[in-house]
Amino acid sequence: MAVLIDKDTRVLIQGITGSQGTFHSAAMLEYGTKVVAGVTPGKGGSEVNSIPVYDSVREAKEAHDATASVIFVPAPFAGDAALEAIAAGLNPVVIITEHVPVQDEIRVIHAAAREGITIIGPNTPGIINPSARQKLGIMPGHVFADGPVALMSRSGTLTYEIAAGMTNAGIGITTAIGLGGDPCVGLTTIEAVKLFQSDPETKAMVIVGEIGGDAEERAAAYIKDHVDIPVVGFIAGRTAPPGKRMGHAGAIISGSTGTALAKISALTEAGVRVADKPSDVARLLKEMM
Amino acid sequence: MAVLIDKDTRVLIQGITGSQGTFHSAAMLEYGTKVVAGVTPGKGGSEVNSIPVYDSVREAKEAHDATASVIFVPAPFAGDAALEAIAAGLNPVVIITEHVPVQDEIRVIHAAAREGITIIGPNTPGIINPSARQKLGIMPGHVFADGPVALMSRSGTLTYEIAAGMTNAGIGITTAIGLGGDPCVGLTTIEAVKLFQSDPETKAMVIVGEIGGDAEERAAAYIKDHVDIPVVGFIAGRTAPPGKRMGHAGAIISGSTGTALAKISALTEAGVRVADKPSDVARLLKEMM
Amino acid sequence: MKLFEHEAKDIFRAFGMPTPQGGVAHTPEEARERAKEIGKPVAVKAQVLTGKRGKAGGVKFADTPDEAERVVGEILAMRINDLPVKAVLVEEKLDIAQEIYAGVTIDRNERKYVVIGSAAGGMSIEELAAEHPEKIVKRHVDPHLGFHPFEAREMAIDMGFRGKDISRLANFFLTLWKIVQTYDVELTEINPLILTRDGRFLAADARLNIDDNALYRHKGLIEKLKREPVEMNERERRAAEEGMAYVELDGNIACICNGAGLTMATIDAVALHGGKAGIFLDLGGGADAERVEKGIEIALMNPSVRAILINIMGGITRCDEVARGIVAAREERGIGVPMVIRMVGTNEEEGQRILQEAGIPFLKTMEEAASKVVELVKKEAE
Amino acid sequence: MKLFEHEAKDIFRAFGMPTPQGGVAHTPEEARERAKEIGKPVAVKAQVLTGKRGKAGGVKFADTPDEAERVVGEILAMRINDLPVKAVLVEEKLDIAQEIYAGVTIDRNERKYVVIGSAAGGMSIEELAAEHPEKIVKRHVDPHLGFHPFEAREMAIDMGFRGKDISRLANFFLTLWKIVQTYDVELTEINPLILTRDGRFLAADARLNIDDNALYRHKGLIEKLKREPVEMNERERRAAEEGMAYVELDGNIACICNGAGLTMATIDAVALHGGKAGIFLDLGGGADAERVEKGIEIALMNPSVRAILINIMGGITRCDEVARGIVAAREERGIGVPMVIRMVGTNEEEGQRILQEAGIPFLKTMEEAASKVVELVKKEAE
Repeated sequence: MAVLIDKDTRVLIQGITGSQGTFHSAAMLEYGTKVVAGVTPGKGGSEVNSIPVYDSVREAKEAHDATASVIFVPAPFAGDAALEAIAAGLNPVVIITEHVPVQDEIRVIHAAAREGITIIGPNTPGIINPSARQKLGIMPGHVFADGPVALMSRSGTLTYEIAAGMTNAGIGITTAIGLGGDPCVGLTTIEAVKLFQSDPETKAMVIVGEIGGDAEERAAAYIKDHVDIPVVGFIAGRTAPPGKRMGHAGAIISGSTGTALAKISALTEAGVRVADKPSDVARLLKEMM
Repeated sequence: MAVLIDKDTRVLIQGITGSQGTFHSAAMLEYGTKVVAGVTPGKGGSEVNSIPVYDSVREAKEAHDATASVIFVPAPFAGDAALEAIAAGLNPVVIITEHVPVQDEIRVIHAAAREGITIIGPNTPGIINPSARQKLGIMPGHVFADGPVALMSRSGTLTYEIAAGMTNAGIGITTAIGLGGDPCVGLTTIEAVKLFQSDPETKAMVIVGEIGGDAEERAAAYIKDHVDIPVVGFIAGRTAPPGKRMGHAGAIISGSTGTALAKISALTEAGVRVADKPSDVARLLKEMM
Repeated sequence: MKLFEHEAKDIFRAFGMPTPQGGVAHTPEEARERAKEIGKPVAVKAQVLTGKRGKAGGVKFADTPDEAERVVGEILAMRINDLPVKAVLVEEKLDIAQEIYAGVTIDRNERKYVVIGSAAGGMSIEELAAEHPEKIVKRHVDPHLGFHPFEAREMAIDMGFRGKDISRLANFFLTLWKIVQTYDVELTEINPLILTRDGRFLAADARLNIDDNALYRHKGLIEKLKREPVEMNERERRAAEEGMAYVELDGNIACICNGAGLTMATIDAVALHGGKAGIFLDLGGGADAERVEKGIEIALMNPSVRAILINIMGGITRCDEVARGIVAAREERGIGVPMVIRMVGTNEEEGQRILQEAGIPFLKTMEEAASKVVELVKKEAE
Repeated sequence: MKLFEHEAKDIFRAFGMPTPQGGVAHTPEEARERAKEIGKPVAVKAQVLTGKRGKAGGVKFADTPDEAERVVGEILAMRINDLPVKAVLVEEKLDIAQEIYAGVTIDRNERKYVVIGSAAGGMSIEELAAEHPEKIVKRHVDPHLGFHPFEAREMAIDMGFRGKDISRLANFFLTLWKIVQTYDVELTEINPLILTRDGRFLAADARLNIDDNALYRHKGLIEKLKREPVEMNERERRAAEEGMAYVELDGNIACICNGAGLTMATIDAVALHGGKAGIFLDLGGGADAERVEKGIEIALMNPSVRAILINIMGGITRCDEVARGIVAAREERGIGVPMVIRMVGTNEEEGQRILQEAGIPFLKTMEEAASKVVELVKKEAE
């Protein structure tokens, strides 16, 4: 069953008529994702990649019984799109969009929490479940193989790098979740760990973190007391200087908080094996499983 | 036991150092009300009528285990005072203050609803329970006798008029609640009816309504199906012209809604005996009980 | 506080809402200038704070500046619902494809704002609700989450709009909502919101009432409006200054009481006994002698008053203070009409004593008092 | 976007917050005028977007306008943390009774704003948190209910204030919160907020960072500030224009990758092999040949770059496009430093073919590539 999405997930794509939405809806279909409808206000009645487009999430959901949403809407309108998905009860809501204002993110995340809905992102590659052939996002599906390891990450291509390394080593995943590179994201590292801990198919976890915040430290504290399966970690940004945003809005060492060292220490202390380089992840998994 | 307040209610008075707060805290004490503390920010450490004054509701509640609040704070600050009482978990919160902006009222009412707290008012004389000798408000205590009839009203002195008539006729009350004269109030007529319907001590109800809105019509619909004890009504403003606010902000006939006629019809249809004049209320009660 | 159409439209425009080209005029000559600037046929609309302006002849059209000058002359000479017309709004005449309704008001039962739209605008929302409730689209605003663009779009969709019109119309709802929040609005309406034949949406009318209790938060706006509270006559203004609720009715008995509900019940009682109240005057809680005296003074400013009925249920209000006020009013200014007093409650005996000493009779029940005052008025009239 | 102290204080003042009397000066002569206007001893503060300004000598005092002119001359000649000082703020010198901290920032874990106060201001909040966590008062803001006056007062009470000071101090928190909401602020601080010996509270310093992602909502403010994005050098500006994440580091290897996490991992890998990255450059997702070429161009504008490491994990980004960009960069402008390329993923074979035809070698793993580039730099240095 894995987590959050499975073979029965019926996906709606918000902002489907934009260039990103058009490109990735095709890629999702190609991967096998059950994309049932798209939404772009004012474009109702048209089609993108043979997917019917509606003016509102409400209409699309009613017509196609969609259960989850992937949002490609430009940043100024992404918050509203997410609130629309939440109001329609779609779950999870995956916000691919980058550069969403943080006040909008906060509003969306707490509106979702009120309804028990999971927000993935913003600024995420999305979520993928290889066994169900469902990908809600922009990751290259072929680098993720089906298997027993959960993968959660605050980055995109680095995740593909690590997943490819795992695939090459013959290790597949239950579900991979891009948690998003912004300071405030919906599903957090600790929440993802909890989800995977209660997933019977997940036999090990990989946490790909990076500098900024203390999401990894908090997850480590939880892992120490509650997680009984092997966990491997990797933290990017060991050599990043303090006070500079390293690409991701959330990847910044503020004062003395958010350093890679603190995260690595916390994880190690919690029994997580932390890889020195991405290619070590697969090796450590093999050793621990 | 009556409703909302009883002999164990421990009352905190917000805005106690103002002239209204000072005057009415004395009157409440005189009536028998368990006034345990007062709050005026910046006046902490002082006393009013031997009641200790604190800078915040939180401090006052902690020190004296207050359970309910009566607010005399001037209108621009009354909304904040109510939110402070709500945050401290006081229940009910009685807002005596008149002229509270409606946006503040809406905010307060829904913040209270979220916490399961009852707001009485704003613009109310308050609530009184003669058997418990507790009055949280500004009504003259002596006009209310102890007895089996619930009294709920959108007005002040008209309530005293009717209560005095009942008292003269030997009919006392369980609890009298001033619901408040504003368009948006916390406890509504229908909610008050529900409370009294489930109160074993209440053997009959009196609903004093007035023009404006359709609170009485809604209560009537509920009474018709759910209330099995006698109910007597009185509606003020039969001869009021449409489009004019009759003293209370809420007492206005808008278009064709809010007329006394519509309310009287709805109540009568629900089996409520509606008095033509205030002095008839006691007579009708005697006939029905 | 009710805003004039042109004032409301100034606010609408400041929030980016499309309105017809035009401007306000206070004289026929000014109107001519406005029409010239607009350079096409115009609509001329009386600026009065009352509904049904159109039916009363307060809206006219003019093809030329000359004609505009002439019809504005006519309109400025009118009274609409007894209100003088001091200004007109001169606007481009619109080529109407559809009349739409958009508004925001408060739902008293839900204790929430409600955004309302209809593709069948033009008539009043009450009429529409009575005749075509199915054509009304409503959205309650979550007090914690607010009103969002997607909700406004859903309303436009439910009203039957498609394509780019969805967002265009939604923006009107969103702008109204922003204005409601910014200015503590209790009611705002665009009726009609016009869709022109060339596809533009324009707020052709504008209604905007600000919560009087929140005016203290909008001093800047009120200063900018630079206007006297136009709706009041001298008596209403005095009462407002004193913080008394004062309403003029079409009878001749002034009912002076403490408490709005009691005052309403008192005017009803007068009617029940065959009389007609001319004044509703609520002194409020805890009135002292001076306040009572002022209340009587204000009531007597109204020439239609033939008798005074004072009905006091003493709680915070003390009967002795009321009695002193009555005596003072009589002594200092004289009361040229019959007066009936009913007074019970706090310090009743002392009040009674004061009135008796002054030779003023008083009664114990509302009904007696109402009956008595009606009788006196009838006697006077004979 | 970080605002200068004087810009932030202009906003504070516009929201009614008390700040010290004073004004900005760009020359010693202007500073002299400012000091004269103030008419008492002044503090002169370098306007630079960096912390620890005081320790670097960027804050000085002057008893007279002459002295102000002289010290401002000194300050304007300084560089603080490698930033030039282009303006100073000249303000009345305060008679300090207490230094307080007040700020609002975002709690990433709670995904909420948090209002922070301390009666022990002056030092940085990080230092304070480390040394005296018990002296910090925090309040998370409910995303649906907001931050209320009573909460601000509770904070002031918890910070040890009493009497009228409670509301006075609370107003600073409330004003900060209003500013945060109005301008999409991600961090604002008053440190120190000064309580003077004569009982006034004044925002003596001001820090205000606006969410870059929300700047489109605040065009009016940005226009009013009338300033160039001062924090950037030519290379940073170019990268920002192209929408690439570009950070200069203190090494000599330019790491050009796709994706922030991968780029970070790449600079780490360089370090792991004994090298030092000089540039972090994230091309972003789906870079085409032109974009790759531009990325190389920007990297080469930096004179400290001794080698380039291109590390691409092809997903949306196509390796053939990357290869074309590399070839184009080499042909059109020449690349004067060694270059190591690692490329896997989408269209890997085609990319490989293009590079081979151009005679450019490439590697298959990050580690090989990192090791190779470090080796080449070392060889060059010999």
